[in-house]
Amino acid sequence: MTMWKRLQTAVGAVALVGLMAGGSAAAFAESAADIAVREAKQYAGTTLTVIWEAGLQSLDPLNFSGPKWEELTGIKLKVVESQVNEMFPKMMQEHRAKTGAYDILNVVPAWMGDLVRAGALEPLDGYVDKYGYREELADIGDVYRENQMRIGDTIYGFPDDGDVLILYYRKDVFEEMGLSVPTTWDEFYDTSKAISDKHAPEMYGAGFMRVRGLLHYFYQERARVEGCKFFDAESMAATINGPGCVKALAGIVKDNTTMPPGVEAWGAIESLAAFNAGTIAMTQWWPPVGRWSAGYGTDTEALSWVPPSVVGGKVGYALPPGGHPQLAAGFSMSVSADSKNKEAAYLFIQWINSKEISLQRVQLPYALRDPFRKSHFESESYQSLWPDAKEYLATLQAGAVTGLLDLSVINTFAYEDALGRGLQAVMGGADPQESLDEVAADWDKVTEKVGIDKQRAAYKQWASKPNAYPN
Amino acid sequence: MAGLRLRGVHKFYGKVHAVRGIDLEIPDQGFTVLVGPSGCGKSTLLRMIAGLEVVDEGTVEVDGAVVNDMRPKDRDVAMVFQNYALYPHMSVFENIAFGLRMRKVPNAETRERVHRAAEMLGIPELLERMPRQLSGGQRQHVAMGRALVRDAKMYLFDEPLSNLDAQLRDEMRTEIKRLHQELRTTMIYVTHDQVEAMTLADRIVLLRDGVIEQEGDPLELYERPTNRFVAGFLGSPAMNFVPARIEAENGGLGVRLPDQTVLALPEGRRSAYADQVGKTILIGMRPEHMHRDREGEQRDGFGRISVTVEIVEPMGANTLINFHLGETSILARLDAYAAEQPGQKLDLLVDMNRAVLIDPESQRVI
Amino acid sequence: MTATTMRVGQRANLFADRNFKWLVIAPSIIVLLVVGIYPLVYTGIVSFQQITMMEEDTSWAGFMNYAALFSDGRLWESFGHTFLILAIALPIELVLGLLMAQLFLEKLPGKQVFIALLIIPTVISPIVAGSTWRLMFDNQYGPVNQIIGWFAGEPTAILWITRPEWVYPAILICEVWQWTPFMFLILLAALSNVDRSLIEAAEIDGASFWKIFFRITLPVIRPVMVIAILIRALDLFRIFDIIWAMTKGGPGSITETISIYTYIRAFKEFETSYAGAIAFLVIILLSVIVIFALKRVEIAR
Amino acid sequence: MSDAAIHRKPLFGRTRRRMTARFAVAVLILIIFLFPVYWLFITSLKSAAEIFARPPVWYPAEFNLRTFAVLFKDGDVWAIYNSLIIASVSTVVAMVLGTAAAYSLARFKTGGQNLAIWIISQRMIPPIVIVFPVFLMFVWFGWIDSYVGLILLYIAFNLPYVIWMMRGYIEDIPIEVEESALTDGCSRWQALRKIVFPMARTGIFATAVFTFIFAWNEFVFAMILTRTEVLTFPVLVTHYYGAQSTFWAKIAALSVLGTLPVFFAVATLQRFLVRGISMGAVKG
Repeated sequence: MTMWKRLQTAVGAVALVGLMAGGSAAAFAESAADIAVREAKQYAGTTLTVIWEAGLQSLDPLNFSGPKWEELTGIKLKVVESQVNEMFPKMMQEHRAKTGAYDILNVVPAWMGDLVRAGALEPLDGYVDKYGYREELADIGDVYRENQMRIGDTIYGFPDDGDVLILYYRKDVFEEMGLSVPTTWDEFYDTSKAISDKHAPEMYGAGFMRVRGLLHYFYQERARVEGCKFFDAESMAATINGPGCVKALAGIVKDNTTMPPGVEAWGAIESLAAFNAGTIAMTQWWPPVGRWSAGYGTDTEALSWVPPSVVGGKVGYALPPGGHPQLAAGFSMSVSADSKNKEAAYLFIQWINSKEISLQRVQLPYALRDPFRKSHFESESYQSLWPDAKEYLATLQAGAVTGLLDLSVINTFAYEDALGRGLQAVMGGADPQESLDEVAADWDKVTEKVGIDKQRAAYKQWASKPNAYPN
Repeated sequence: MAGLRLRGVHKFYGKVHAVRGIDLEIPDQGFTVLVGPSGCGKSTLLRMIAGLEVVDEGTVEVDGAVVNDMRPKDRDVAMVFQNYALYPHMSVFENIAFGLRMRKVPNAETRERVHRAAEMLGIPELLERMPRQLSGGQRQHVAMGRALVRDAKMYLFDEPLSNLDAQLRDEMRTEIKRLHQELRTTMIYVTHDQVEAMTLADRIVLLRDGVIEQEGDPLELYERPTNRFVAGFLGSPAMNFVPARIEAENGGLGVRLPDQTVLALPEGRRSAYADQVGKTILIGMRPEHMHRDREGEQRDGFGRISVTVEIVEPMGANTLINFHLGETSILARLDAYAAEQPGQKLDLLVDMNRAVLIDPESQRVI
Repeated sequence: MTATTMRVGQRANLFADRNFKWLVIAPSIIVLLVVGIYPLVYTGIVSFQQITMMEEDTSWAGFMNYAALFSDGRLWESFGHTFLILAIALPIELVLGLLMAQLFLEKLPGKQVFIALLIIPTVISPIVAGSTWRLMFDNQYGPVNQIIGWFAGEPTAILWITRPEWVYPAILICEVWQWTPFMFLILLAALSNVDRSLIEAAEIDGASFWKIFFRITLPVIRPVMVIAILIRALDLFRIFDIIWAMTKGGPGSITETISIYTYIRAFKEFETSYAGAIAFLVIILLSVIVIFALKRVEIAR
Repeated sequence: MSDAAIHRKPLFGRTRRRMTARFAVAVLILIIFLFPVYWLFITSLKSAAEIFARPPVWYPAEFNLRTFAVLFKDGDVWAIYNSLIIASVSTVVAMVLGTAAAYSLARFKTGGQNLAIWIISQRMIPPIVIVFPVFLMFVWFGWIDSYVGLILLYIAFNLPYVIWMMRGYIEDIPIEVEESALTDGCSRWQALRKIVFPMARTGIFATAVFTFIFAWNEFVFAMILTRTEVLTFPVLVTHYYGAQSTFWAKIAALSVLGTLPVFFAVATLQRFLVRGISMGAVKG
């Protein structure tokens, strides 16, 4: 309700400013959101279609941003929900058939390169300048802005979700046992082992996601921290089986021994449930755990599925060991190259991504969009949502500087898939070195098929981003 | 009322030429039986008359008009099927009434006519039952009722009695004959059973392999078959065929059998075969045309054969005797009063007036 | 009826009767052609081109994609996985179904109720079936490990979906659970239709129960079993939904079936041409098997 | 299935004690087969705490219908409605077209054996290998995410089954019955309507139920050919598997809602279904 009021005030203020100053002279006083709304009004009566992850994610456009947008501009927003794994195939298949079925796309940064190369995304620089969004873009967290916004030098999407995997730990347990937050993975092992030795089976030192499709994020992070490089930048031979890489994977296997039995099968829900239930002392998760474990919004119907938290107020936030959290997945907002209403589509993503509106969105109790702007991290209203919220935001902000990007080259899926299979084999008991050798062989095959030169260019483009590797 | 006429009718089933140029006139109000061994095309012919089969060549004419492409429903025929084809989801009443309902006969009249038909067939108590609750004979009655209730131009019967046991079959045969005598409408009846054909028909059409072998009234076909097939088909037990040779004998003509016996031809028949002396033929003798020679009498027109009895089958009214003439096994039907024993020698008289002589080449009666 | 009116009617009927059989079957054939032919032609054409996610390169590639099939180990493994599931699930379903049918063959109180309830797994959507078994097999929150724990006397945490040695049992249990009732129902009907006098004759001849079962009953119900096996074999060859809901082909690629692998190549990697070659291979293989099997069934009709 | 046809000396004996033993085994089998269904059902009634309880809870403390209420309130049951429309309409149309075609095959052997085999073999192709070209084709026709598209597809998908089944049923009706109707004064169409269809009623029921179930449960086509308007229930079930969330209660609740219709259809029509399920192999 308060948000709604604030919004009304804002709109009222804009109207007032517009009245007083008149014409374009007022533009400097307008926020990006205001510009978007003003410009979008000429498209009133049209409908924009957006593809969004089904479930919680979609509640934002369905309950909040969609209705607001329509109220402000008269443009309807139609939300096509899709299971997250189906989003990429669906976007690609519609692009292949040139249907223009989706005007606005939610793009996971790792997919962006493939979508751009397939010609599915609209370059946004022209619009950014036309509608005065440069300034507000600068407010987006460095790591997202520098890494997840462009392919080459061209803007293809606005980072819209600060999906950084930070470490959550039980302050009370650490205090009781006199432990300090681990800063290296060796320390992590010792800490986790110490807690497990003392408290298992009631409580284990840690519990991480280990299932296929998720484990590779943790591995990508830790491998690079250990000095692993994905490819040899010149020959494009896969180096995913290098010493650092193997060390990281062996470390993961070793850490598992300090975690609850069966952790190898844990997905997002299992580690969330265990952490909230107080049966693990550490986990590495996306930002929502910070809110949910504190009980923020979990009394709402949308979050009724969240395993109830008994650890509210006892949760500490930190960067994971090594200090370079993975920016795992997350979403950017893009405009489809096949859209028949690109101007309006762009205006919507500018509006939704703007300082003003995004701040409201990341604070929605059911939100799965996590803070990604400097102004979010510094927002007083956000900092006051629960007692430790300030600390939480500070950690996210720190992660938004040092975080590491998901690998993104040509046919990213094939590489992720091969890596995922290899990692899963290791969770099933296979030898890390052998499995990674196989992954490397698979990668080389994919590279060869894509074309070594093409892939080298794509990889260089990715690797030249500041947060591709830790320095 | 010229009745039904078929001209040059052909039917093909793929490569099978089932009906091969039938020319036939069916007399009005008559009882015509199409008879022949299975696969002779008789049912096909009937179905073409009903309009259930397309006529591939030739014409079917009713009252002078070609009806080849007229639908069954417009031909005003009633038909009784071999398996009765009762509608399993309708009561007996509805089964019988169905044809009337399709012709939009008023309800009261329908009811009346159904009851009348049921009375006629002696099944009024079955009207409310469902077909699955009926015995075979009852179903047959219902099937008959379904046809009779109609006031059709023609009644068609497709082997209606073949699924009944012997006794019921005899009863129903009589019943059908009586019905025809009462109704005096055109009936066409298909059967493979020559007894039914003989007893029911005003006129028999004997078919084989899609062509008419012979047509005429029953006794004509029985007494004067035109070929071996007709001779062998009608009559039960079937006619015996024995290879023989025509020879001149004592100034007359005779037929020499394999056992060297010579059977003299009656005077009236001699002239017909005068130029055939020395010719090898088949002689056809019906079992009922052989008699015991009790007194050794010589009757004109009969020839004597001496045989050794092999098997004796007493049937009550008659006794069947089996013996050999040369290589051929022969059956004779004798009066029942004396009991022969196997192995017994016996003299038989053959009625040479009714024996048929057949050219083995052409299979035709000469 | 006069000759002239008859001739008019004649022509109309001639058309209707001579073409009636084609008229009534035409709509179905048209629908099947509309939906069936284009995909076939498209698949055939693209499989000779070089369309990938990046480039819609429609230039002629000859048999390049087909040649690549032979060196695609993952494809042949997926064939292997498919046949592995088929080879294990089908006999189990058949034998279990047969045993259950024997059990329910005789009078049993509430028989119809039993049958009505037993049929539920078969009519459930495979996606739901897979989801249900994911719940059941969850290593922490599922009842399967709990029950095993009771028998084992200690807590069990078998990683059904994650461990290569457990994932097949998990999938097979789900598959067998869903389709054994199907076999059961068919075989029960088949057994019920066996002519009792055959069994009695064999009994009089002094055959034991098992002799009767193997020498008389089985041969008599064989035609039905053949059809049932055929139906299930073809279903299993296409198996997708259950695996999709349970493992998506994991762990590793250890449970990737032909359908799952085709999906990955076609929709995850958008190797349109290559996926076209796989599709064509599958269609040809199936056509040969299906037509061969159907000819036999048709002849037996 | 008639008890009369049952032979006398089955595996499990015939004395009363054996009957009791057989009954016990039957109950055990039933429990094993229905337990997953039970688990699905109670999961739909559990609270989050109970779903994530260790050890697992076998019955919820209270039967809370909140998840069902949420499905109704959020309009997720719309997917059930979609499934209902699509499955019903496609079933009716497939039955009409298929029965007509089956009649032609059964009575006239139209096109010979090869046509019959071609038709049934259309059903055997895995959906996944043809779904992309179907998608492209449907884009041209504007059928993506529309009732028309999915209905047409399911008609095509189910036609071979309907034709195959109905051909068997029609072949079992003696042709003379129909001919009798023709000579009794029916047109061909009247003979179909008054005689053939009523006589094939059992077959029509059984075939229609399975056609309905196939359409109801179908996943691959529905996943790829819909966007949002005509989402069917199996696809919506998969939506509850999120990247950072898994709505087990919703998965279970929607599954229960989506299973109820087919269960009731099958339970009421059970005795007709044996032949349907076996594609005509058993003339039950």
